[in-house]
Amino acid sequence: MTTFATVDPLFNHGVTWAVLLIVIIKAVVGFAALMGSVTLMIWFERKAISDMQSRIGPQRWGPFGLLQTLADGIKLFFKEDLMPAEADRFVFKLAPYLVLVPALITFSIIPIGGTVTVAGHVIDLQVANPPIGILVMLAMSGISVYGVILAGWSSGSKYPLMSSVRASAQMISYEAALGMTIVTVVLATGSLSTHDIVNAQAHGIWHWNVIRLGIVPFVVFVMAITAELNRPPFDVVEAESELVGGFHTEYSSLRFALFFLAEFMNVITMSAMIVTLFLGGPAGWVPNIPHLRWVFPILWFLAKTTGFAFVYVWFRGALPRFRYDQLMDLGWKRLIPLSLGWMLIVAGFLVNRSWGFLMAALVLVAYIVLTRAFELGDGRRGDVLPTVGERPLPGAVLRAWTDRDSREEEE
Amino acid sequence: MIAATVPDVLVFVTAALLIVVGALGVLAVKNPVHAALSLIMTLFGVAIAFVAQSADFLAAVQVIVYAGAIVVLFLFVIMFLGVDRREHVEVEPLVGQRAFAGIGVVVTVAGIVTLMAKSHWVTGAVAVSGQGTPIVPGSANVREVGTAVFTTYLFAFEATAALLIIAVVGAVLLARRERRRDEIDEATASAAPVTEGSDR
Amino acid sequence: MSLTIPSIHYLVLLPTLILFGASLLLLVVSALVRRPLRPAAGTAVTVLASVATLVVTVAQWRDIDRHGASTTVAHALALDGFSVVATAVIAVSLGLAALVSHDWMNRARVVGSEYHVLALASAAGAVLMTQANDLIVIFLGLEIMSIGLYVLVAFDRERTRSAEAALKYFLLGSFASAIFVYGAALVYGATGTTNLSSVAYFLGSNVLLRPGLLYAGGALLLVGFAFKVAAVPFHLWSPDVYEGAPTPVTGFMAAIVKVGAFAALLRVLVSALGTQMTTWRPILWVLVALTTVIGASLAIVQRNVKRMLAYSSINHAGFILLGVWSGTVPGASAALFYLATYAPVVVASFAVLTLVGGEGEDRHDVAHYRGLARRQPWLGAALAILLLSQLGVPLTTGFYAKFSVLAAAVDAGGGALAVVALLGAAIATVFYLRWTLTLFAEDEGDVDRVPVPPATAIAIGLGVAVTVVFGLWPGPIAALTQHATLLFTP
Amino acid sequence: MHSSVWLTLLILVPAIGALLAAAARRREGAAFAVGVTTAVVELVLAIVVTVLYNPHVANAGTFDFVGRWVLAAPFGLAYDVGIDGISVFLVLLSAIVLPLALLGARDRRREPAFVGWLLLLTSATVASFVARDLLMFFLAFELTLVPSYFLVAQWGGPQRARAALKFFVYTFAGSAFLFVGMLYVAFAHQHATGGALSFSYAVLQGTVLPRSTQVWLFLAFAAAFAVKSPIWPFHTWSPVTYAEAPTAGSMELSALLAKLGSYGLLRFAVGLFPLGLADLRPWLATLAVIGILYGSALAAVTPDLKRVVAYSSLAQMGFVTLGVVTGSKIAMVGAVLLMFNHGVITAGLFLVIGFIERRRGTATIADLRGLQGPAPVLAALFTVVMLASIGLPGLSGFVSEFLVLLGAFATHPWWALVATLGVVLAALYLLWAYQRVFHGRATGPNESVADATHAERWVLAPIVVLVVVLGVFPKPVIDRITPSVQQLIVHVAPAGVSK
Amino acid sequence: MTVPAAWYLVLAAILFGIGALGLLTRRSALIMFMCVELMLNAVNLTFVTFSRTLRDIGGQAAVFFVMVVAAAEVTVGLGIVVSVFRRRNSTSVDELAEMKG
Repeated sequence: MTTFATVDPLFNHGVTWAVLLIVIIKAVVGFAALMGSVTLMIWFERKAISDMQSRIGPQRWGPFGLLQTLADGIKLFFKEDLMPAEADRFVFKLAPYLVLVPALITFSIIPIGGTVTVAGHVIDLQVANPPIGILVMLAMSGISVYGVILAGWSSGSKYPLMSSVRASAQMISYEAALGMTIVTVVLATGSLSTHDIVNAQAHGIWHWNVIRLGIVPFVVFVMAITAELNRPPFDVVEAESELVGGFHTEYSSLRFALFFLAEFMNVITMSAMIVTLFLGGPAGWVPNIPHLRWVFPILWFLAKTTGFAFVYVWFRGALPRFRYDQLMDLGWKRLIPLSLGWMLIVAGFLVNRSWGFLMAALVLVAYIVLTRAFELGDGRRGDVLPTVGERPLPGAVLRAWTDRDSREEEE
Repeated sequence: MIAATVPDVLVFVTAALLIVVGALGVLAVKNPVHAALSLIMTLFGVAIAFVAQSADFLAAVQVIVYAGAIVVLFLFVIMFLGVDRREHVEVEPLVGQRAFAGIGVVVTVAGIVTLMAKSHWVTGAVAVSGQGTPIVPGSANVREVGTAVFTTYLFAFEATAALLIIAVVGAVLLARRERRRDEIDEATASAAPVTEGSDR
Repeated sequence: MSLTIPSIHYLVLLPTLILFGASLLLLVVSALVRRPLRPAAGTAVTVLASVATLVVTVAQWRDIDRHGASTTVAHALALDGFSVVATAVIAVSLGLAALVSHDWMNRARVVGSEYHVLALASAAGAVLMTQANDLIVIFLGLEIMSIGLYVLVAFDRERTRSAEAALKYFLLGSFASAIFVYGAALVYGATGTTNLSSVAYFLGSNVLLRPGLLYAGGALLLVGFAFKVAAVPFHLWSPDVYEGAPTPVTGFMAAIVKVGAFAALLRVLVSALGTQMTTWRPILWVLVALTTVIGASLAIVQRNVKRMLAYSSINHAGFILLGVWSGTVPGASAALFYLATYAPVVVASFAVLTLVGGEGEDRHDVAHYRGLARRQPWLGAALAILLLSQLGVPLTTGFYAKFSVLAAAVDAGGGALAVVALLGAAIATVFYLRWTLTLFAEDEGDVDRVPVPPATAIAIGLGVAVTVVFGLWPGPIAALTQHATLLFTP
Repeated sequence: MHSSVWLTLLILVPAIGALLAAAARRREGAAFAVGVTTAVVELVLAIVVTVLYNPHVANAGTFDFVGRWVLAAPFGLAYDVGIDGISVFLVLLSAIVLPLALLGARDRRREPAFVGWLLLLTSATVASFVARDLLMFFLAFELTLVPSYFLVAQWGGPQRARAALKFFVYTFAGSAFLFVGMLYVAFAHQHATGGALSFSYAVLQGTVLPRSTQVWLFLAFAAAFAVKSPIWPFHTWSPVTYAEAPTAGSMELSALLAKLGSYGLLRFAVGLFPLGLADLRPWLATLAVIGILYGSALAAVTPDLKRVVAYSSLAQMGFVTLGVVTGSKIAMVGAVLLMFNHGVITAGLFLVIGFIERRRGTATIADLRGLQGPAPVLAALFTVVMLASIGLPGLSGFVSEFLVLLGAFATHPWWALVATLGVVLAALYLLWAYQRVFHGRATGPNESVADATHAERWVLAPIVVLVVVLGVFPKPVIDRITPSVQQLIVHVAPAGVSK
Repeated sequence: MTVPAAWYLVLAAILFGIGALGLLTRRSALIMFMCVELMLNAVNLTFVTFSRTLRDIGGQAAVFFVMVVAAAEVTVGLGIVVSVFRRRNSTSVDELAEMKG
């Protein structure tokens, strides 16, 4: 197994003022780029959804309505800041930042390109490359729960509270599956650093994790991350029909804008994360153009990320919302066993082939046992609504996995 | 030991402030949610202290496990039970118990610190067992921690499996709605024919 | 970089594997069958597992005979006579308690196998504690055992008190765990390792000029253990928990917690910190004195028999601590002898309490025992013998148990402490005798006979048989425990 | 040398009888029959042993019937029996008191249990008298507590539960010290010789201990024996327990269990720690004398007939203690003789009081009056036993008390002088009590008190015979006691005990 | 090089003390429970500090196990709290009035 340099090459020659400057510039550029893309993302989503629904969407402000988001922001900025009477003032004010900051921090570990050399300094095109890399993302997804849960609680209102409780349960549930798919990636790479992860996928499309690990971790990851973000079709947290506006019902003005901002920032960040973990990050075909070779990885990265951002929008446009119990069911009974089993199989194959098959056999046995147990468990629970047969998810593989038992019973 | 640089001291002070203020918050505030928030503050302080002592991996795990799961679970239960807006308090079960506890704890902590100081803080030989893997300062030590867990602490690691299983079984059992045999007989009698096609 | 996985001696692991495996088996099977499991299934598996464990301990004993004591899995576990005997005691307690629980579950109409799942896992944790040769492993064993017990204490869903007791037990238990592990951290700082053999080696080959850190760590470890075994003044949780827990659980808990915690305590104090004996002895002196005397004194004022037995068990903990105090090989084997003879007795005693307590556990007053021996001579006589054994009357194992710890203490120069402990025992006679006498008193006449289901009867019978047979003929157990010395003794 | 089988039988017969009695719960009177049969067999055995006993066995110290088997080596537990001139009469006493208690103080309430406990108590008592192993002695010594506790607590008077508990806790606490002291000696011996742990009396006698240690150990042993004996000021349990116990219980307690204390003091405390005794002698003698005076004084003023006997026992045991600790051979022989005589006398006294109590339902002196009229034979029997207790020359009490005082005068004249006062006081309080109970004019319920039945007369007859015979002709007894006492004194002689 | 180990050790001791104090004085079961977490964190900090000073990774591995235990304890502990709450609508230890210490 290759040993990766886990330390940022920038710091190879000690920390000087120049290095510090570069770090600051990286942070500022990263922040600015993210904010810029958020405005674009909001516009993009509105436009795309409009197209899917045969509407026109924003068009007044700027070319193709590009400045619509800015206008919305200005409007929100000048709106009255309401504080509910029953609210817990401090927590109420704190919550939006707890959502926003993790989204920003997560973005910092994403490698958006290769390396450039400026004035003798080798610069990774990512804001930071901590040795624990991908764990930062997990940590931040853990933190972002607080924003949601506290926002709902501190509002001092029933529906937001209910939404928070749902959110916390949902996020915890899906974090396990998320974590295990990441472990699969880390197992294959042998490093936690995002930099190393993309480097390991740099040698052609067959090395991309999406293919190398079998498609399963990728699919599970996409589903789990969608649930983490409370994006449709997992947006029971803000289900309008049940919970008014979700956890941020009581928020208004700038604080509301922060939630909004964070949501879209998260979409971008997580798209980028999927690209980094499974689709090779900035990897792609680089034409041999002098002095501009460094641009192409960035372009590849942007292209892939945009593609994924579109997938999210597509989900939103195309899929109906899950019911809460279905959502929990999916998380605990399908995704967690699936990702765990797959992780074991991958680990087995990493040792050698026979271990891999052994693991696969074990997982198969466990699967049969679990199916039986779940079936019985459903039977024992007299008072719970029956699960719905057709699950509105894209991807035949997943449907096959998740629906097998109900289909069997149909026969 | 090389003298600490200004940034190091700053990091320590930040961590210490976060830890102590957070801990005092848990100790003092009434509202359990606020206490949980204070707890998070302490947890972050500890995470910073971990990073400052080249335990990056543990810092990440600290945030993921403690902040990401444990405290969320706390909040979840607080909200689930709706105990957040009140704390039934202020009956002293034993006269002077709190003062007694306070004095006891202060004396104990002072005693421990004094004993540690008297023994110059650490007396163990450096890597005495020879089984542990040394720490490389400045790196994340993920590999080293992993190696230690799967060699020196292999058995402990396996025991954690048992621990977690028993904890999950226990928690499920505790939180489950109670049923007795007569109820279940009833339930299965009515549910048995339904199970066959219950998914519809 | 490649890992060298430490070699594993599976015979050492086997008791844990059997117990925990049985637990998992029950868990999986109960998930796979449509109807909830009858208690009989769980009981059968548990009893079989405990018997299997006993068989394995015989094999372990032979192995030790042949190859001597050893450690395995990177020295995390020790295989020595001590751990083998303690494991056997845990297995016996588990089996007896399972029999008692069986009838209790039938009576309380509890279904499912969770009870046995938890009991088996707890026992596995206790076994781990007896074998653990590393502070971290002790800690994990402690937690496995305790977590199972927390849930078992809350098992009775009919009584609020059961859950409240669990909460109290849990809070103080985790407090104790935290103290324990802080102690482990300080010992780690003082010696550079958490492995007990390494600690012993380090302390044996280096003289600590400034042992403050070690003292602090050792003291905290001791406090953690003192909480677990309910030594005065760390006993406050125990009466409430004993009272609140379902009675069969109380018996089980009283037996296995003591075995596990004392085994680990002995290993830590005698094996690892044996060189520091002059330091920890005075602390233990005070603990022993307080525990024996106060435990017995507070028992006298109780009316509830479960609380009474809780305090009595505190008193017994004091006596076992006396064996630990000796810090010698005879002391360790005396403590082990005490544990081995006390465990079946306490399980059987609580079995009788289970029967008399009745459904809903509202018949735990001493008055409810009035005339029991008249109505039901066998049950009454059994309880009388069990109580007299706990009192330490000659011709019961209780006497030899007290005898051996006292002998060890006197041998180690603790005559005064032995007298204090015996005075504690003298105080304890008050409530044992009062209770025994109540059994034989005239009853009011309109009291129903207590049903005695067969499984519980077997458990009680075995408990009584053990105390009487070995009370008349203590040689075998004594010889066994005497040969069961710790791996590293100073 | 005789076989130890005899002694084993002496221990086993009542134990087996107890089991049979307990098993005979169905049939009315069956248990009693079993009990009486056992008691008779036991008595025959005891007499045979007493007759066979050879006081001049040379090769085993002065012990006869010896035998030793190690039962549990790790504990140093051994079955080790043998008797000498000191214990042989105490064994006999146990065997004598048992049938008297059964026949004279029959209690029909839950008879199987009653008989069973009584037999078990005898077994344990005999076992402790014949034990030559310290641990075995201790075991038997402790085992006597359980049956006597149940006898008192279940068949006693209105305050029985408290009294029994008090008795148990006091004695148990006392034996705590004995136990620790015993362990200490055994370990001291083991460390000195390096052999196996042993509690054998013969072996431990050879242990050389420093003087201060001996003092402490003597104190530890004395604590247990002083409670049991009882010696002032450790006696507080005894009046209430004697008074509350059923007649059979009082008999056993005062006649036998009290002797266990003084026997233990003589055999083990004095025998093992002569240097300790040498240092503590004045103190112990003082306590004994205080006990004599205190017991006598309280016996005079106590309102209850049973308590009168209880306090008189305290005084009598004071004499025994005085005899034991003064160290003179004559006093020691006297003390041993007094143990036997007092056992017989006090059993007789309690029997008579039991008869009265059976008739009148009370033993309070104020309620009794003029019993001599309606019950002359009872009065006569009481008189004989009482006079023996007072120490009237020609009766057994006189011989033993005289020997004690004689010996004590030689070594401790002042103490002996004060103790003599006790003899006078005994005459005073007993005669006064007699006068209040038997003299005067019987009125009310006292008028119709029945005289002693034939059965009661036959039960008391052996006591009267013993009292008279031993008063006139104590020589065979003294002859058997003396060599053993001599042997003991030789052993402890270096400490300057012999005079 | 970072600040002396002593600073962290004292910090950990103080944290441990605050946790213990909270556990002994607070009456709300949930907060008492959080105080246990504080104490465990103090332990972790101590382990890591010693680990650095002793240059032995074992301390960090130990922290890993303490965290696992903390997680397991929380699971069961909160289960117990919920269970108590279901039976009686309170989690305040003082209200466990049926019990007398």
